[in-house]
Amino acid sequence: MKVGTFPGGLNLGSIASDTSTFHEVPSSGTVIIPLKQYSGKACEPAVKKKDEVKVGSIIGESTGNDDASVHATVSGVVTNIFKKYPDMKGGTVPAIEIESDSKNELDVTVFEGTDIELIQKAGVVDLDIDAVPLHSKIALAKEKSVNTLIVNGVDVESQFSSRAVLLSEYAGEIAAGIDIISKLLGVTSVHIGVIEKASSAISSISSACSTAQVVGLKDKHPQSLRELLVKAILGKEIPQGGIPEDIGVTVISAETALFVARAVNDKKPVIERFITVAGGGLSKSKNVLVRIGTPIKEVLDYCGVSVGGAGKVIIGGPMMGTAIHSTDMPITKETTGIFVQNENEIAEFPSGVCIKCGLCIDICPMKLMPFLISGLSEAGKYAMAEKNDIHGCNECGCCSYVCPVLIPMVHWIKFGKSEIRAQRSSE
Amino acid sequence: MASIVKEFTKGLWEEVPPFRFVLGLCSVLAVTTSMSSAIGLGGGVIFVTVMSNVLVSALRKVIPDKVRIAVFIVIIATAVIIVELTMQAYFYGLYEVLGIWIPLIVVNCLVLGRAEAFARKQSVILSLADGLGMGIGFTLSLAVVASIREIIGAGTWFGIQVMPAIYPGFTYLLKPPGAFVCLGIMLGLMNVVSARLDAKKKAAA
Amino acid sequence: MEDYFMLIISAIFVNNILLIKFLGNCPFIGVSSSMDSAKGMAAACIFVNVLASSMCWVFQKFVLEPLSIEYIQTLAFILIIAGLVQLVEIILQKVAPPLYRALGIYLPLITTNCMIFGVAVLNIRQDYTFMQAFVYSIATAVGFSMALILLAGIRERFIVGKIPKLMDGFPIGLITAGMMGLSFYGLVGIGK
Amino acid sequence: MDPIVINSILAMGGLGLGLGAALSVAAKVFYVYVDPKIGEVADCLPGANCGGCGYAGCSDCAAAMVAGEAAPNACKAGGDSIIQAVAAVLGVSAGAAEREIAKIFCRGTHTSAERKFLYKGIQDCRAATLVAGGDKTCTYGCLGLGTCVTNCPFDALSMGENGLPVVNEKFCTGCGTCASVCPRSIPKIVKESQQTAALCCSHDVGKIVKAICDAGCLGCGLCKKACPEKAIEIDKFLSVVDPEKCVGCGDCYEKCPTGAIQSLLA
Amino acid sequence: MTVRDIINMIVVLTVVSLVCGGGLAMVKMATAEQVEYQKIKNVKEPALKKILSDYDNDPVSDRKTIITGKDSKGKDIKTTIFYAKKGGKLIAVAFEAYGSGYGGPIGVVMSINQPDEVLGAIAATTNSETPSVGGIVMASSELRDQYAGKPVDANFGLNSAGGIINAISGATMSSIGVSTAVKNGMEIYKKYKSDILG
Amino acid sequence: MKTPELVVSTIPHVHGGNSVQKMMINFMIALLPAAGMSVYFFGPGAIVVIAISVVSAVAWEFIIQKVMGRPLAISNLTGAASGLVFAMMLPPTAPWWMICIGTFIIILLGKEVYGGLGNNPFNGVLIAWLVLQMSFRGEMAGWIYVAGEFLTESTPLEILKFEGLESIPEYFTIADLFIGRTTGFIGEVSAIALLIGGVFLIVRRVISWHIPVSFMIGVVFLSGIFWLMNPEECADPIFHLLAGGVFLAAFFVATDMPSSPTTPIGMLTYGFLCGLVTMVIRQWGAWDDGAFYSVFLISMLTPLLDKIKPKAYGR
Repeated sequence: MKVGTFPGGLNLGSIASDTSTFHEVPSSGTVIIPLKQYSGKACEPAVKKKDEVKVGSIIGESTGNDDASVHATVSGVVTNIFKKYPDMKGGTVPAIEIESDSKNELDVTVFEGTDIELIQKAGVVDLDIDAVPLHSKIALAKEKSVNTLIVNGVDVESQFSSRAVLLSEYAGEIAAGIDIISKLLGVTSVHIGVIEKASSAISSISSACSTAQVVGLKDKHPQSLRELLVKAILGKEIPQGGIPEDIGVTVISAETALFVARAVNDKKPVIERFITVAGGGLSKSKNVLVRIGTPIKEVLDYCGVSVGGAGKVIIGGPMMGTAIHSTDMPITKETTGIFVQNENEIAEFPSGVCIKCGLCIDICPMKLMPFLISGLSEAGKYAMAEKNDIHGCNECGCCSYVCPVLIPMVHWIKFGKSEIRAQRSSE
Repeated sequence: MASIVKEFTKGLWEEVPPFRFVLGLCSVLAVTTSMSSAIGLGGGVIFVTVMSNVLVSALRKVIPDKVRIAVFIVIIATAVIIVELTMQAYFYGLYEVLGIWIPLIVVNCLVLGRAEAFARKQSVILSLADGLGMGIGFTLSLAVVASIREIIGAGTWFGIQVMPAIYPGFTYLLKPPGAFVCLGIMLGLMNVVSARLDAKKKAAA
Repeated sequence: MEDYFMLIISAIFVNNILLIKFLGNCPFIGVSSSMDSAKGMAAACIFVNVLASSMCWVFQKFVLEPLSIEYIQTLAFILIIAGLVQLVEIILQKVAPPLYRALGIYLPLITTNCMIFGVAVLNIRQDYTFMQAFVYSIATAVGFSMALILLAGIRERFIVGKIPKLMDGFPIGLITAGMMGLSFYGLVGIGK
Repeated sequence: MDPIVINSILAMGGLGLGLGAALSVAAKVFYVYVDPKIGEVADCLPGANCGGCGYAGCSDCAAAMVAGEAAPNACKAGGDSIIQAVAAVLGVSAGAAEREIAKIFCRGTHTSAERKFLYKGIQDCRAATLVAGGDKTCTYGCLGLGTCVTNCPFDALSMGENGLPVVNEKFCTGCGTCASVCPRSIPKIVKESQQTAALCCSHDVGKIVKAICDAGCLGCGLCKKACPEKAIEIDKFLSVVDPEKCVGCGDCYEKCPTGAIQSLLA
Repeated sequence: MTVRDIINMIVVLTVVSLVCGGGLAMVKMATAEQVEYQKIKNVKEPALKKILSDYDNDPVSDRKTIITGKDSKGKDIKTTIFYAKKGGKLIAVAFEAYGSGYGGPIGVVMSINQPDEVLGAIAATTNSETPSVGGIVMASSELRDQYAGKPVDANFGLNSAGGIINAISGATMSSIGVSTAVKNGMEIYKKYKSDILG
Repeated sequence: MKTPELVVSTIPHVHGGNSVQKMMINFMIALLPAAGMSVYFFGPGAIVVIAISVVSAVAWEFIIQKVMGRPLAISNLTGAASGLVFAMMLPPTAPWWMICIGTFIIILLGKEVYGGLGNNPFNGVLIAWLVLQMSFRGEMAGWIYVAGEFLTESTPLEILKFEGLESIPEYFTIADLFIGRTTGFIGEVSAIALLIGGVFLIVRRVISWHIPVSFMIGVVFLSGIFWLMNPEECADPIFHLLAGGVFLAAFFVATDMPSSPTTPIGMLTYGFLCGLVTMVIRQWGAWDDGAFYSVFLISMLTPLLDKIKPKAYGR
């Protein structure tokens, strides 16, 4: 088996992770289901207050290419329809609150339609960092006549293991899903990228999926990003500001394939999420199966994680995740994992003066000059920052991680990008 | 009268060249290796600024705009040559030491700058006061830089030994690189001082 | 031939017109705050320096010396330089607007650039032949441009750093220029 | 007469004549139209061509000023009188008959406004906005990290102890920099004579405002009712005072349940 | 731009230049005397002090300039004669003459004692010789001493050319330069003796 | 009204733990072998110089930061490390007042006027060294005899420059140069100790290999050309590599972070040019050793070299 990798990046070292199967978090009293759990526009609510819903009932229906259906994940009564519920990025989304009757009755209405319609109706999104509705992704891929499918079997962050476990536990279903997608796309070659040390995942997926080529990858952050996955597996680079489809590649995550198989073969909607919970006093990370809409607080309680004092709860991993300000927020399709830090574990970046050690250049997987871009953003020289490829940065966090003077480089780069966007829109 | 005094005194602190307007740097750097050459050049500059200011101001109404720079420069150059000849006649030693820096007064941006910025628009008396103030301010700055460089660099002042004989002399300050650094640090200190004064003014206001 | 080579090396590095002879400091410190201006200024300087010092040399040898009025040199030279600069500016503005935008705007600065005048006078004082004067004026201007561009590069880097407010601008420019002069000290003895 | 005198006069006269002729002919032949404003501005500048402004000479700087690329105070060598002269030519402050100053339209201090989380990161309001939208629960309120303070070109703003910026009206020129750099446009430029305003920017409904801030405008409309001059309108749960109509009677101040509506003159 | 403007420009520039040129010429004339005195005092006096002794006047102010022939361009060559006196009585005259050395002209000042007309001493003024070679010639007394006390009509060529002076080894060119300068000086003295002493 | 409980900040949420302090500790550890060798060869004088230099550098840093009203940053140990490198570049007989002037210049002109470590375009240690060379030539060349036995008062490069190639074997063998049984500045004599320190630095990733290696290639390249053209008068590349300050400059001085390029291509070019200029100065210049001068000269080019960027992903 060939081992692929990319230049730069960093090995965060191995953290004890749970490789046993998923624990199911018991369904809770109340769930809050945002009507937008992907990048695109929010669905219109399909239920009214006090409506009775069952598990799998559509509560927000997809009508176009930039939204995906949302389903009830518990049975019970709709108690509230929020117009503006805070989301983890600081904005607001419409959301539906359902009080569970703890019966978990299944909705018996059966979906009908072609494969692609089933995918849309089941609300399958590409379950990765930016969750794009899958049916629109497939449409786009066909339009761009994609010929290669890459299945991302790499966990979003080194501390997580949910994808690796998923690949070894649900290899059959994933293989079926891959078949369906590759048929839909009409692609000729399929690659599955898996971290090389996840040996059980590699062996089970290779035996389950004969048509695809399984590629071992070095355990390096940020291997899970599409740009670097493509580079490591195919050796090709995606043009700056472009998407994989521009070079005839489409990337989906392993759990997407799983849910595609369930949607098409079993006609089941996406109502749950396989995630890893790490940090916060856990000696080993925990892999759990959670219903969408479950408040994060309950997941943490189930795993025995304490946030304590002024801690930090991060959706996603410690390098690229988003810190949230309330554990009342629900698990969504976008949730890749939860990482918890206690007060004394929080890293601070008080912004020193750059000493030009060049470590960030060494480490940058996109081969940029992070210190320069961030410095230019800080100085307000946005035109120069653009000349130095500020838009090439995919915000993996490696530069700040290695910086000896703790410059919040990613923050400055984000700042520069947003300022440039603001300038553009005002013009 | 008050305005004359004001135009005169502004050259001494508020707008003292070359610290405030960074004008005439080259000669500041070059001739400040010793006090005597600094004062010598300073005297020349005073004469030239005064003379050019007065003449430019007197002629300001007849000079057409398109050729004004050329005319100013002719006037300045005339003043410079007078200085040159006078120095040659009465201070030959100094003339030899200053060398090319005497004719170079003609391109000292201070002189042309005052002609352009002030004398062109103001009366003869005010221009005279301005030229005198600026010239004296420039000379004083030269003297300050030269004192520092000569005392620390060579241990002498006006050629007289002021440091103990054992003092080795910090030659660096007498060399070109030292001149730049010395002036740079002085400008920085000047900024500090005026920032302090501004803060005081603000606090008082 | 070797003489000319040594003249060039000496004028550019060992006796750099700017850092060692202190000629042309005002534009050096002023214009070096951005790379683009520095490049424009450098090109304009080379052009005018060569033109002006050649003309001054000719005027000295064919007008002033035969008439024995060398004492008027300062006046004549500065008038030639000022007129020349203004003439070039007017002509460029009309004939080659792109070139004018690139170079022309630096021309007024050059009138009071003591390097131009200084080199014209030095050519006479050092008793150079026309060819030597020509080479010397090119070499000094190249030395000037090199120092200017290097300083602009260094100061461009300050954008990213946090220079103390009170040192920013001229003070730090001067100190850095001093360091640059110091660095040429290592080349003493080469190309006497 | 000594030959030196004749030679000098001849040489200089010839040189002057030649150059004058050449220049005037060149000026005629190679005439190019230049915005006369540039000339006017250049006239105001010192003309020292020192390059201190970063532009190549005074006329270049003047051109940049006329084009709006350089601020009227770009000339560092000039001092205040020159800045004023330039501004007069450019008409920057000429039109403003009345002085304008900045006012802070938020009263959500540390104690009166709720915070969502503890923000750690770059101490700049715009950068903080990128992190979950800023730490203040109110999405309209002042973040209090002082971007307006650091960007004020006249040092007229300072950060008060309660987490809100304070305008020193003596130094404020009403240039509007603070308003444009604030991600939430909290500082607003108002006429110096404006007497009353609701110092709040929140368009949230009263219930939400009440929950997250003690000092916000609830949009309850009590002030509107109290105003004898009908100078107050409610725009999306925020009361807006018409400075033309307001006479500063102060009837609205007592009625406001949160004290959001304030006299600006105090 | 009207023709009137153009004429105005030209006239003003020309008139200002004319006036300045004229004014400067006046200043030049007014200071010429003093400048020349200062120049000679600073440049020539050290050399004069070396070759003249036992006088009580100021030779720099007691000087006279005479025309001693024409150069290749037809310009007058001027020579300044300095007179050393004691008690009002002329004891020596001194002047400068040139010979060509390795790196350009070598200037040599020489004194001729009066009234016995013998060479008093010589010293170098302009010295653009390479310091290592020419410098030796100028500094060493070996060459200088050969001249002292010789009558003015002696043959001052090098002995290789039938003269009485021994060249310094390793610096022949410079030696030739010095000896030519002295020879030229003697020619001038002899030719313009009446002007000089008159 | 509820009080906030959770901390929110941008990514990354963890840090690798690298710090300037750790780098400087490694840096100083790497200089210990060379310092030890110098003490062995030059005796206690070397210890005194090192101690004065380090202590005065830290003291000046404290004083200047206090006076300028800047936050104290002594604990990051850059001052101490600068002091240590500076001591390595001094003769063992350096007088105390000269060391203090030098460390003052390092801290003031090399760091604080630019707003602290990182902004300085030139290496402060080299600034101070050059200023002292310019002002106090006599004090900067006071060699003492090696390990108590009389060899010569000149450094190998001085012998090469002023006495000629043939005189070198009278005093030193290549092995002497390698071990450090020779005269010179405190830290530059022992090539083996410097090599150990340098390799340590590269292994600990305090410096990258690019600059030292290309520096040496530059020296070997040009000295090799000279040697092949004229083996009678020019010394061989090995001699040039071991004599003088090449090892010290390549590993410890040229790698000064703020004044050296940050990109791999930039670093390689920088090192190579340093090597070339070193040899140019040794061959034609007025000084016997050009290693430190060349680093200072080439660091002017750093901003321009940093413009040679690596090819960005997807570009």
